[in-house]
Amino acid sequence: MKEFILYTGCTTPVRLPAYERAVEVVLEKLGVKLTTMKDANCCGAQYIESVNHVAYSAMSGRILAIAESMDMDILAICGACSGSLKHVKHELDNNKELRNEVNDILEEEGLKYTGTVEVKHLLQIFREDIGYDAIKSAVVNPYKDVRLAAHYGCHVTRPEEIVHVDDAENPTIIDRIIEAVGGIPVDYTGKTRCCGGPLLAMDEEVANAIGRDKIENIRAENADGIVTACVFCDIQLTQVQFGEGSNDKPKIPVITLPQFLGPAIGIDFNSLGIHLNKISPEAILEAH
Amino acid sequence: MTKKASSALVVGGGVAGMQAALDIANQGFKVYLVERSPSIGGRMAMLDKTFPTLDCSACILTPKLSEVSRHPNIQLMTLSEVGSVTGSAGDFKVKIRRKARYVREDLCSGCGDCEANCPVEVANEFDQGIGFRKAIYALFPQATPHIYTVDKENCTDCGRCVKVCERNAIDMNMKDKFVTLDVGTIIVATGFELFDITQYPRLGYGQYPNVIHAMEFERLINAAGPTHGHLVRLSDGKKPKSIGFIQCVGARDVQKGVPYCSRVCCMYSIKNAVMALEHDPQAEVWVYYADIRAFGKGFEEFYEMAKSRFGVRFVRGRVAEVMEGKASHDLVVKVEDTVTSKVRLIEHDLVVISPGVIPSSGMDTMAKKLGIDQTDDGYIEISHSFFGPTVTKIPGVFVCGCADGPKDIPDSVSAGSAAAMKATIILSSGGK
Amino acid sequence: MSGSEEEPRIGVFVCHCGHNIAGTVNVEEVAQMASKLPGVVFATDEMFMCSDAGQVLIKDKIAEHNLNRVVVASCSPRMHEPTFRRVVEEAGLNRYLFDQVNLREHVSWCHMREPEKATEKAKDLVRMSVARAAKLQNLPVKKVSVLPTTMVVGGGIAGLRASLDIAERGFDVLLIEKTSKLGGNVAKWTHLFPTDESGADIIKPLIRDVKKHNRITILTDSKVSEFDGYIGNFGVTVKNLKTQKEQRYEVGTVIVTTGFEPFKPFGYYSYGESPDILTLAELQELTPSEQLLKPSDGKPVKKMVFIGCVGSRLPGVKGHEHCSRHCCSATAKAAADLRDSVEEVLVLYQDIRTYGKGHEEFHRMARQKHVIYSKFPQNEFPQVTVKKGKLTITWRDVLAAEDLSFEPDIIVLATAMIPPEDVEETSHLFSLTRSGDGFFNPEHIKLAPLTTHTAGVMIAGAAQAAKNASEAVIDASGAAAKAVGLMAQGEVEIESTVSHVIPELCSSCHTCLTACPYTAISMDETKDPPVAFVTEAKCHGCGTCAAACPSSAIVMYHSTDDQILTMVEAFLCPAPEAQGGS
Amino acid sequence: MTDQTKTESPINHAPSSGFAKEIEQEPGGEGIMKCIQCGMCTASCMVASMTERYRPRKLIQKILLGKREEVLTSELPWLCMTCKLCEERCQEDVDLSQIFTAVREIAAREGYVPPVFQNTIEKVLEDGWMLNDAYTDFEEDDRSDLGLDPDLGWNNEFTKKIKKRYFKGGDAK
Repeated sequence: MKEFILYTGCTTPVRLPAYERAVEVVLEKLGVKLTTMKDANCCGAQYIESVNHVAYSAMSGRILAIAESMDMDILAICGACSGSLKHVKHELDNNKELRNEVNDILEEEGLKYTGTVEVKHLLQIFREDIGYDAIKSAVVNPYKDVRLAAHYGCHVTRPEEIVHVDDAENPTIIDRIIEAVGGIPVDYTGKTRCCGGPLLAMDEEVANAIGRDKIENIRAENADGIVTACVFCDIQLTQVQFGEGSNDKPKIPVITLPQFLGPAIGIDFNSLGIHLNKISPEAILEAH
Repeated sequence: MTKKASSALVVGGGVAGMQAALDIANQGFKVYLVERSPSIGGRMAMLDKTFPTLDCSACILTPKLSEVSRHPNIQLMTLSEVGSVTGSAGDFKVKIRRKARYVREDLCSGCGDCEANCPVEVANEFDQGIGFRKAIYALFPQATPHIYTVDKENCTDCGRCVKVCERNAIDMNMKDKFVTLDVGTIIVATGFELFDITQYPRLGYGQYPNVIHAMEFERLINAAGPTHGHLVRLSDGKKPKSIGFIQCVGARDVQKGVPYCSRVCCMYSIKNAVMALEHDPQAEVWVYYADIRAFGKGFEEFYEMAKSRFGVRFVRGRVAEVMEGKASHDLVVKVEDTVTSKVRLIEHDLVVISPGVIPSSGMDTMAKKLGIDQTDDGYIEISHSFFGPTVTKIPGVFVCGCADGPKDIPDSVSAGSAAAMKATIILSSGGK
Repeated sequence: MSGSEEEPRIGVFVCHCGHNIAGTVNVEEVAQMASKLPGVVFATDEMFMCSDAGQVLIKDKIAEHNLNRVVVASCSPRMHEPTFRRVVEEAGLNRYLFDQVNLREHVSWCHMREPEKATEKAKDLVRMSVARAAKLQNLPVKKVSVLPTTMVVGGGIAGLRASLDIAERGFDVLLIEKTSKLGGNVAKWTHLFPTDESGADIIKPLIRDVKKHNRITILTDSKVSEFDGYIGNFGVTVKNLKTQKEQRYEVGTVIVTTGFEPFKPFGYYSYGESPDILTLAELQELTPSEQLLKPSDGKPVKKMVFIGCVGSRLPGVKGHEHCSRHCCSATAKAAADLRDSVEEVLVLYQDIRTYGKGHEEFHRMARQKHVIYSKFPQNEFPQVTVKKGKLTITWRDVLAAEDLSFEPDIIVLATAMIPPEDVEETSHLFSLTRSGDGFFNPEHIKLAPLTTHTAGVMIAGAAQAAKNASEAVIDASGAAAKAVGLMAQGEVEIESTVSHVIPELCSSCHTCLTACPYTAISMDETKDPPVAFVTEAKCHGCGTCAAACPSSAIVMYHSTDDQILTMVEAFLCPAPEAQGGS
Repeated sequence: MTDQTKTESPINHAPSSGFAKEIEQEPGGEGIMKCIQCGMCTASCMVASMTERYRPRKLIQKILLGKREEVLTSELPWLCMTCKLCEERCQEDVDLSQIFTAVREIAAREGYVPPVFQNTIEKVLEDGWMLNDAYTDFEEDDRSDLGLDPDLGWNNEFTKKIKKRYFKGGDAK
């Protein structure tokens, strides 16, 4: 049985606990064991990253080092976290100076980065460690006639040569999983574009305009729902459908990948925290 | 010294190879011209018009084709490929595989009765798969030699062509033949291929029916092409009122492994833009570029004319995305006009991508057989840009045309003549 | 004139040219009409007359109906007249018994939108051609021998290369250079951008080999002062510019490699107002040193600016509309190299045309070394001012939308390649035409870039258009191949469609001599009074003389008055259909 | 800038490669010189499609021209979402988001950090993670209902250490 250490990141546990839970139950059902990382810290994405490269490297470095100390590969379910951890791992592996600096700080708590652990994003677990066939065969009640638009998340898939998750210009993992469980994956304009989330701090108006633009592109293909693989994207694509600037058109449910996958492999809504979703996806999840 | 082989081998029957063959033959030496397709003519035969004079490509090429095929000193070997090569300057032994044509070259008169009676229709590679041809076919009307060829993969062996052929030229049991040539010198003129633009999913080629590439456009506007020269959209047969040309795709792209400039895309696109307006003066035609490279004789003047007289609109900016309206199949191009810093969404009925030029397939094996070097880009390495621009590291082996890098037609022709000059020096001195 | 007196049996072949003609002109109808014309025994239409199938058709029909005249109604004779002449010849007819009608350029392409009228015009033209065909006459096919010597005019890199190739191939070369040194522009350049070599490194070995080759005769300080004769047999007078002595030579072929001259941009960017404003060519001529020094005070250059397209790409400015091709790559390499010793290097440009092999790498290297590239607006050129020897340049950077100014130590102007000042002389001497860029026109810009409309005279290198040295070398070898081709064959066919003076009618007025653009006519002094006569190999058959002759003493073979007037007649009064048919 | 200053020389900026060199020395800034200004980035950028004021290509050119003050004191480098769509497409392989990160780092050293960023940075360095004060009983209940551990057990010692070591006195200077 494969085992990973789950790094939840700051946002999922607070803003989207259902996602965290869904990951646990779905992966368990598909034969992947998880241990949640404790005594962790923020990966430093975006904020620390922007102002001090070494500090940023140290923060992500510590997370990598903790995983090493427990001798487990890391599962990241947030785009920003997986992006940071992979990026910093790449740098620590290729920049001796930086690694020494980081290890110098880590030493005080008996931690050390040597580069033995891998960082994987949820999508990789599905493709590499579980596989589409295993998912197919796990399906007990496949979906029928539901059209779903996949949103992958920028930091999940880019830069391709560092994160190694999927084809950055033409990603397919989520779509193939949607297919595997009987849904209809729909293509839409600007599939690989950003949700706007990262700009919320600097310019909420533009950030939301970007998010709404994506929603409208998805609506244009008459999708019933949106499947995500990043907590920030999920929250952003949900919240832009509320409040000012959002039109009165019907809201499109935004569902995290495990929440969508769960019901098809026989997991009940409660264990997936479906009731916590801001735009109810039940109509979709009941379409069998 | 003993006189050695006084004949030459030219590999590749495109415009460069033909020119090289002619210039050697005109000096009285024997030339074997080996071409892997059923006809000589190369890429130029597929083009509609040529820049900067808008000459009809086939029309100016045909005399060369017949000149080559009728030259007493040139022996054409079409549907043929180079095998092993041994020996040295003045005395090479080259094995040639002559693929079975299933039609006797000595008997076929090119009358076309067989084609008329063939029931099998397959996509016509000469028309870039837009039009159809039969399973027994001639590549194009002026195909040289004008001898039919059976496409065994698609032939159903129904036997109709065999029956109707009055000269009994069709022989379905024909086998590949191997011949060994003694030649004093070898000229490589294997030409180029177009970059596979499906590697740019963001531009929609292969997903959107109205995104085509330049060579497809050439066939679409060609009077002898699949649409008889009517420029229409493949999705609905409508005349495009707005056309966008996208430059530097598969060229000047470090990330896609083609860091070099393809040299011809700017001009052939300007030419195609002008032709589009010739077909429909009311149309809107746009060209999206990073630099316009109109560097040859008369090119800049042609570019200027395209702007001022024809009203082709040029936008300095590389296109990031092509989007499609699912129902209408109309297209929208997303680009920054870098001169005004405006992000523009421009609607088109038709988008034509200008693919860059890459070495022809099989270049690697060809280079190995001959023992010559290749550049990082995969083209044939020349010995020195001043002392030997057509010379390879193997004495007696020369290169011309696009085999050593992208070139336009006049540059390929000059290089063909230059390679011929070097080759005949070898021949006249018996390899010294 | 046997073979052409007999009853005309004319075959008419109307070409579809795919849909080029048939898409507009009703070709079946035209062929129909033609079949009823007097003298026509066969008429048909065919998809592509120029294709093998079409050519075979002509031959078959000549045999079948024993035709003695052939009319092909297709495209411009410019391309395919030779093709069809060859075809009828192979079928046993004299090549001059063929006539071609241009239904494509003259009808279908220019009347696309009015098919009916186009078809009528097509019929008129075919009718006229058939009438003319009936009057066509056999003409002899003439050959002249080719002397095994090539004269190469210009001792630059192209001339040297061509000379050496021809000599190594076993033919004699007469190399003419107007200056006292071989090597041309390349030799002057201490740094031959965009390469790493110095001009000398490139040119010295070439000059050495040329000098020691016993088949090459070198005449420096010399110019061609007279040029006559014809393909295979040219007479040349070469004048030594020092001694003023003249000497005659006989050559079979000529290669013109007179090259270019770097434009001196007076009136552009304050050129001439300061020694620190120089052209790229002048920069390349500076004696190389660790540190680039200011021409004015010899102090090291700390800041410099390159400006591109100076005197190039200027719409409406005669002789300066063309792109000079070599400058972008040369500038990129120069900027990159100099950046090592110069603190700040700017390149002000319009487009960056680093098209050649390895040139994009120079461009990248320059940027990598912190050369600053700044694009200026198309119609708003940078302003250069010189105050007390101090240079200031102000311009707008289009891409950052910023107004900028800079105070460089030197400014380098990448100026146009233009023809040498004596180009006009050269073009008259060899009857070469020139294009807008001022350089010589090739015979065909796509497929015959090295030959010219003067048979036996080739062009190579920058004589043909702006080019870099490597491209000039390729041209040179190519042109050499053309010359050798002629000399190896030993003899060459010449046109018989030439003018002929009927001595009895000539009034010795010399009008034709002045009228002839090819100096093909001269006076036969052996006659009394002297009468004009035509050197056929030089005559292009333009007919100017025949038209000019006040005593109608000149006949244009293949375009006789009779042949022309029957066409007019056929147009004005169409023969009644009844008369037609067999 | 007044019109008079736009055209006449003395006030005009004098190009300099200094700023680009400085950025090249920062981690991530190495590729700055590769840009040929083709506009692929701007055309790919969603921020640029939604607001006129941000043009990544133009920002790069300002850097290449050496407009240090203007760039460091402006909000522009902070408008990049680091979505890296442009990097995926750039035909000269320029990593814009990393370049802008390098610019931000220089700006930070000189005290030009947008307040919103500054606040979050302070929080993270204090609490060890981002959402400390957003984590209320509500969320705790949700987690318990889902069978998740309500105690998130974040470590806040390490970031304090980081703050001391890399952020003199705590602000980003």
